[in-house]
Amino acid sequence: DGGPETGSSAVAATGANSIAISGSSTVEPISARVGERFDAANPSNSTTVEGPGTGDGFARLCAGEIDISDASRPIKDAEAEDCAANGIEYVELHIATDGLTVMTNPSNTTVDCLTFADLYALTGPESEGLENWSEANALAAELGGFAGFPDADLVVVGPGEESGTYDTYVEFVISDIAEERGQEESTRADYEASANDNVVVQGIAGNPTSIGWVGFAFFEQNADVLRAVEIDGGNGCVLPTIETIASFEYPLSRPLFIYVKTNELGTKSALVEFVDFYLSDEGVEAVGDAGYVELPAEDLEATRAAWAQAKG
Amino acid sequence: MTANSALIDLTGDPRRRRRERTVRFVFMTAAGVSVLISLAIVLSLIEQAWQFVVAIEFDQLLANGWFPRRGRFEFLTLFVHSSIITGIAMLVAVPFGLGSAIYLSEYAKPTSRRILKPILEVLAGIPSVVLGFFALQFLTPSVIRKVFPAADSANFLAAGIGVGILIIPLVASVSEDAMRAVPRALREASYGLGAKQWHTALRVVVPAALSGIAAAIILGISRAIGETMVVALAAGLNGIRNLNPLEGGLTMTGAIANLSVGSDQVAGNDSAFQSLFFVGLMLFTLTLGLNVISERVVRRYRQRY
Amino acid sequence: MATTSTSELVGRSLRRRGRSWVNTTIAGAMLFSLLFSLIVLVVLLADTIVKALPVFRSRGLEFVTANLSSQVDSAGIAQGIMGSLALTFLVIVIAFPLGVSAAVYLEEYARDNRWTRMINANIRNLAGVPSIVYGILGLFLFVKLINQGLFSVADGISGRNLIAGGLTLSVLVLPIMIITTAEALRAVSRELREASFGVGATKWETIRAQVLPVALPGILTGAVLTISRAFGETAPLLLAGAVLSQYFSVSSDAGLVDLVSNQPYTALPLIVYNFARQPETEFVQLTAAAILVLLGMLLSVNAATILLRDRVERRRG
Amino acid sequence: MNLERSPVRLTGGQSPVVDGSPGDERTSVVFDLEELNVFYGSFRAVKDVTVPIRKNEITALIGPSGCGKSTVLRCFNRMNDLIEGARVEGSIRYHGVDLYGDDVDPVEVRRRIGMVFQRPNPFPKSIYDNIVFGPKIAGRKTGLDDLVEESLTKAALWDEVKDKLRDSASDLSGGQQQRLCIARAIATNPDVVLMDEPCSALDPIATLRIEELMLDLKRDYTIVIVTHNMQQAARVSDRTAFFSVDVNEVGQRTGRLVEFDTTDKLFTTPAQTETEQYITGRFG
Amino acid sequence: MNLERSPVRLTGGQSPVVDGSPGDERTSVVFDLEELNVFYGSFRAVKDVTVPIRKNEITALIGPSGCGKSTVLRCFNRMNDLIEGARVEGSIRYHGVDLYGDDVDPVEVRRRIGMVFQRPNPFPKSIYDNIVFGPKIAGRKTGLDDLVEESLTKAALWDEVKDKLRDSASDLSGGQQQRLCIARAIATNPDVVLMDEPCSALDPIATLRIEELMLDLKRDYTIVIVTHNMQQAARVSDRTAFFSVDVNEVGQRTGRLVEFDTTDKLFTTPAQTETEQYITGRFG
Ligand SMILES: Nc1ncnc2c1ncn2[C@@H]1O[C@H](COP(=O)(O)OP(=O)(O)OP(=O)(O)O)[C@@H](O)[C@H]1O
Ligand SMILES: Nc1ncnc2c1ncn2[C@@H]1O[C@H](COP(=O)(O)OP(=O)(O)OP(=O)(O)O)[C@@H](O)[C@H]1O
Ligand SMILES: [Mg+2]
Ligand SMILES: [Mg+2]
Repeated sequence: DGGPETGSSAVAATGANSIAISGSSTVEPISARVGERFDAANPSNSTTVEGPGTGDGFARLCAGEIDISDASRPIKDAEAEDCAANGIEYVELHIATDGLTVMTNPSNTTVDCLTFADLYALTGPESEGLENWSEANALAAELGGFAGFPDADLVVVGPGEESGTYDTYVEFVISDIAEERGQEESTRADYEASANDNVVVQGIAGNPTSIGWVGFAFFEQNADVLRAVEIDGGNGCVLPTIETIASFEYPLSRPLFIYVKTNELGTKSALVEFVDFYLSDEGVEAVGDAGYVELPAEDLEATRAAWAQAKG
Repeated sequence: MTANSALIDLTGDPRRRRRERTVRFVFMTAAGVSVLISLAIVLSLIEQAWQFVVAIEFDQLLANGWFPRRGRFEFLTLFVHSSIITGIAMLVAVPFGLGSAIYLSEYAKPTSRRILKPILEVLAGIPSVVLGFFALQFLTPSVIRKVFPAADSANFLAAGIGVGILIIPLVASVSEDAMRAVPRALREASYGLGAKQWHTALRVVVPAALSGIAAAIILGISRAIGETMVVALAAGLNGIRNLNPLEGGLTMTGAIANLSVGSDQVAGNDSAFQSLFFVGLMLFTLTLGLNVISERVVRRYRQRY
Repeated sequence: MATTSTSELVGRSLRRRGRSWVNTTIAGAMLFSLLFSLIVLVVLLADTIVKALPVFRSRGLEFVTANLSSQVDSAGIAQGIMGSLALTFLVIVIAFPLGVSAAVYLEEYARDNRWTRMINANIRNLAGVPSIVYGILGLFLFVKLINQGLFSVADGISGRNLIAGGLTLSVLVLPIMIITTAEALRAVSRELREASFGVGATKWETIRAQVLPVALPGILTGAVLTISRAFGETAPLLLAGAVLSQYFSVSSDAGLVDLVSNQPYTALPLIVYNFARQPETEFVQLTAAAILVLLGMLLSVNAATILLRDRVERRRG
Repeated sequence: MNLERSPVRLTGGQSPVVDGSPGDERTSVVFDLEELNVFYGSFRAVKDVTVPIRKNEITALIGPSGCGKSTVLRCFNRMNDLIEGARVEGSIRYHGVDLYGDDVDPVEVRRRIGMVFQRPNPFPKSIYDNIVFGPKIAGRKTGLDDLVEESLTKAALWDEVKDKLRDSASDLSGGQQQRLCIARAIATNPDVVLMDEPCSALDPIATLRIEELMLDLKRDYTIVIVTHNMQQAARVSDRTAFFSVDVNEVGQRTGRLVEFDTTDKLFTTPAQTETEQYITGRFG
Repeated sequence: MNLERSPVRLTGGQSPVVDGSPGDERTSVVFDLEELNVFYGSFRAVKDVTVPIRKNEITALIGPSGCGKSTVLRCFNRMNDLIEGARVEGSIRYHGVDLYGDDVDPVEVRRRIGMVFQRPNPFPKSIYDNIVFGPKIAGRKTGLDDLVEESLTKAALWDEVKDKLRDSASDLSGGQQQRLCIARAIATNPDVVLMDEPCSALDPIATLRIEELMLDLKRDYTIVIVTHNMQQAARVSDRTAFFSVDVNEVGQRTGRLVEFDTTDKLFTTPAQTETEQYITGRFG
């Protein structure tokens, strides 16, 4: 079991009035805001929100250490098996949508739209060691991308591997191509990684020929110093906007979840109240405040229904 | 007379004797705790590190770079990065630390010494996380970037200088002790031969205190390798081996800190976190070795004078 | 006569040939290397103050009393201050008695044999172990074991609590405490001890009534070191379960036991670290402000202990 | 007890001359050292000392530096127990009881056998606390004030300090401090007081006062004093033991008793040439 | 220069008797102390010393401990400059030049006036480096090997060490170390060598060798030696200055010159009873 040993591990799901949340740093801002507002109303409650990474969140959820796991990707089978093995039951609640935004420096005008092939050529496992955009042309062309990259320093910046954002990027952009080419399903190792999305933003803003990806929220907050790149997922180039993301028209749109442990719902009223609040209209505002895309009405209803059913 | 001997009872008060035994036992237990601690450290490290070693393939330790989540555990990279930072740190700490020591023990009059010594004591009291912030937010932007505009926001140079500043007081105080242990007679001999102050300081006292100074430097190295917060803040997280002081990289302590902040356990990838104990064990062995060596060296000059 | 000329010759040969510039430069260099530390201190402080100024201007001391928050402009460090004070208190009640007792045993009771020398060497080495390794120990020994209900006060108790942190820091500073105390005891004269034994005092009576009082100032000096070390430590707490996040809250109706054994906690240096990791300028300013508070508290803790020591010294005349 | 033992006179360069002198019968023996050997680790500091110490007398131990005077003295109240590796062979009987017997508590021994040291070593406390420390730990709770006055008076210090009993003892002059130490020693009501060069740190006037004091004290106490100063031994002591020292090839100094006799006899008609040379100052 | 100054004879208990003795004219005066007073802070360690030191002679300073012998000696090469608060009044002329004159560089003084200390203090370096240290810092670069041999030969040490010049000086015996220190002192080619109880740490054999050495050396050098050992002073010195010490009420010890004369005269027919008492060992 990796769980109980994890570094900032083991906020044991404890006394009736304390709620432990951990997981995706992408979702952390939402949960933090919700928690803050919930505690304001219930001072006797104790909430802890941490963002070590989606995987850590699931590990701890399945170790029974936390009540809610923030996730920027669905739970993996292996993780689900872990939970089952430990007798942990949970409900998956889709609470927001994020558009994983590929971006570059505003002064970089040569790139407007990229295919997955291009991104694979620039940031995939086979790109390890490339230091110039043009070096990626051959592979990009071979894979049927636009290619035609200029002769300029290539600086790749992105969230650390512990983040769900990274997983999503690999899953959406890299996996398929890597699979058929028999490559490791991961990005190149030699990119500037940071656990802190703002550092990523600064890395790109600070370098004219950089490329990188973050959650839409962080892009939006820094739209003035960044330039989003259109993505062609096969149906033409799409720019990430609230609309294109909400409608999943943007190829890198991804759902954000919270996974709530249901074992103690009967005994732990605070948790029930907390999630109720999370899904209430007041709670949902936090999504927008945190800069993410709120769910369309029908999706929100679906989520609330799922929660209602879980409460039984 | 013989009756007298019967009168004399020297057996004393049994209650007092019992109390003595109890107190002694309590203190002994307290002293024992320190031993328990060391055992606990060694055991916890070894136990967990072993789990790591058996869990991974050997060639993962030679894979390219330190990427726990990809099962790449090239310890060498961490070691190299730690060494670079330590090197830079010593380039700062040795000259300034030794200089301070020489000034305090050879030049400063008792009065000025009383005023100057506290400078080092205050510096020694600054928490390392503060110096980490200083390195990240002052040294890099306001000093290093001024000289080398190409320097990354996280780079070895800033971290190294930060660590160096941190250990100046250590190097200074240990080597000053060594110099003050040099008997006055040697200084008088030197002056008696018409030596100037700097002759005496640099050609008589420093050589005579050399082993103590060596000990100070070794201790400094050990402290530099073990320093965490400055590195975690100012040296960056890059797991690919990098030798350029203007770019950053993950060190041993940095890796531990990073893993503890967020290791991203994915089921079936436990060794990512276990590697923390492996690195910890390496760090512990390394610093312990250095400390033991410096102990030896110090004892040499202690018994000389 | 000849001698006069010798006198002149000698006079000339003894004449001072101007100040030796080598001597002066070297002296200057040494002095500078010492003053460098001072320069660093000044720059560090000035830079921090400048960066912190906006916070104090816009928020006054409000950010000292405010709790953590996901919004930069309302985030405060109150929880860190409380945590650090609590941890320091725990260190005082755990590490001091333990450290002093151990030192007393090693200096006063233990015979000078291989076993004793081994323990002493071991303690000196412990003092040199990197603090983050103590963090690993804390994680393994305290957090984990408490989680598994070893020291559990109540069921389902969390290992990430002040007790785990306090124990970790206590273990970390114990060697320092022992070493400084031992030095203080060693400085007490043999005559004093013999005087006490001479009037029929037992060992413990001698230590309690004669040796410890005389050694107290030295012991308190060790206390200063110990406290400031514990107060500024960050790395071990990263592993020993302190919360490192944008937001957490402590239940308003948590009792004392609950607070130390069951509520999440953090410490001021950790907040500094967490803020320092955030690149936005607001956080840079917040970090600087938090650092000023940290340094301020360190200073006052030291000052307090030093004053106490001087009081003791004066009382003993 | 061996009071009846007729005065032995041993002869021959190395063997000590121990003379019971006239009047043995008058006074009883308090300490009885027989074949005493003291070792520091493997090194023998003192060899085969046989001396009786008599009640209400002042016995002086004299001899060159390093001959083991202090070492012997520190056996009388088992002070040597405190020195690592110090070991005693032979017997010391105190009123017939073997001082080093298993059931003997050195703490109790030291309470009954007080000690005054070479350098005045008052506790860094008030004069009052210096005196009462011993009695208090011995369990005495009442009449402490009287005890303080009594002890200080006996030590001829009362008049000088009675108005500042609460002041720190460290502020007293060397001579006063030493008398305070004597007062402290007799406060536990011992029947023997050991003094190791009690005056060596004092000026002549202070020395004289202490010597007078000793002569007063011997009415109530038995006193053993180590001194470098032969005039002093001659002035105050009833009997004198003269130690000398043999140096072996590796330079280790082993002390031995040369002669023990009444002070008059030893200083006027010493039985040993070695003694005579020493007291006439021709060696050591 | 004051060679023409006729021998002064002062009389009266306290004032020193300085006798130029026959043969002044033969030898010239190297040092000329007049009314020398030395203070440590406010405390006067030595009072009104007036002594001439003559060329190629050995002058001995004797007297009880604390009478200021070392203090006076350390004035000859301004060693006292190194002690905080040490101050000199009166004049020391060296070949007629005021040693404490403003334009005199103490470093130069010490280069020409070597010193040997009470306890052997070789540098923890090789024998060779010990010798060449002085000359090197004086800027000498060539002929060092010859210099080493020459100095060691003069110091009667060459034969014993010529095969291990690179070994550490610390491995030598005490006597050898002290001779090494003498060699080191003469390696800078001084014309005076000061020695402060150079033999007090040595065994009789080593002492004898050093004394012989001094007698050799005085052909080339002027020697001033402090010693506790009167036999030594008598054996080696040509002239002797006897110091005594007055203790004031607060116990401060101020040394003064009692008598200065040729050694024979001072030891056979001292002018002062105080001197006689001291040399016959009846006080001090
Ligand atoms: N604690 C000790 N450990 C080892 N040897 C010791 C110790 N104390 C004394 N000695 C040795 O025992 C011998 C006798 O010492 P002691 O002090 O009894 O002589 P002493 O007659 O009192 O000398 P002094 O007149 O100078 O006090 C000396 O050779 C001394 O070196
Ligand atoms: N550095 C110093 N500071 C203060 N007082 C000193 C210092 N050195 C010596 N004295 C005092 O000056 C007086 C003379 O000391 P000095 O060492 O010259 O005497 P001495 O004749 O050499 O004695 P000894 O024969 O024991 O060496 C003594 O009273 C001593 O206490
Ligand atoms: Mg003695
Ligand atoms: Mg002297």
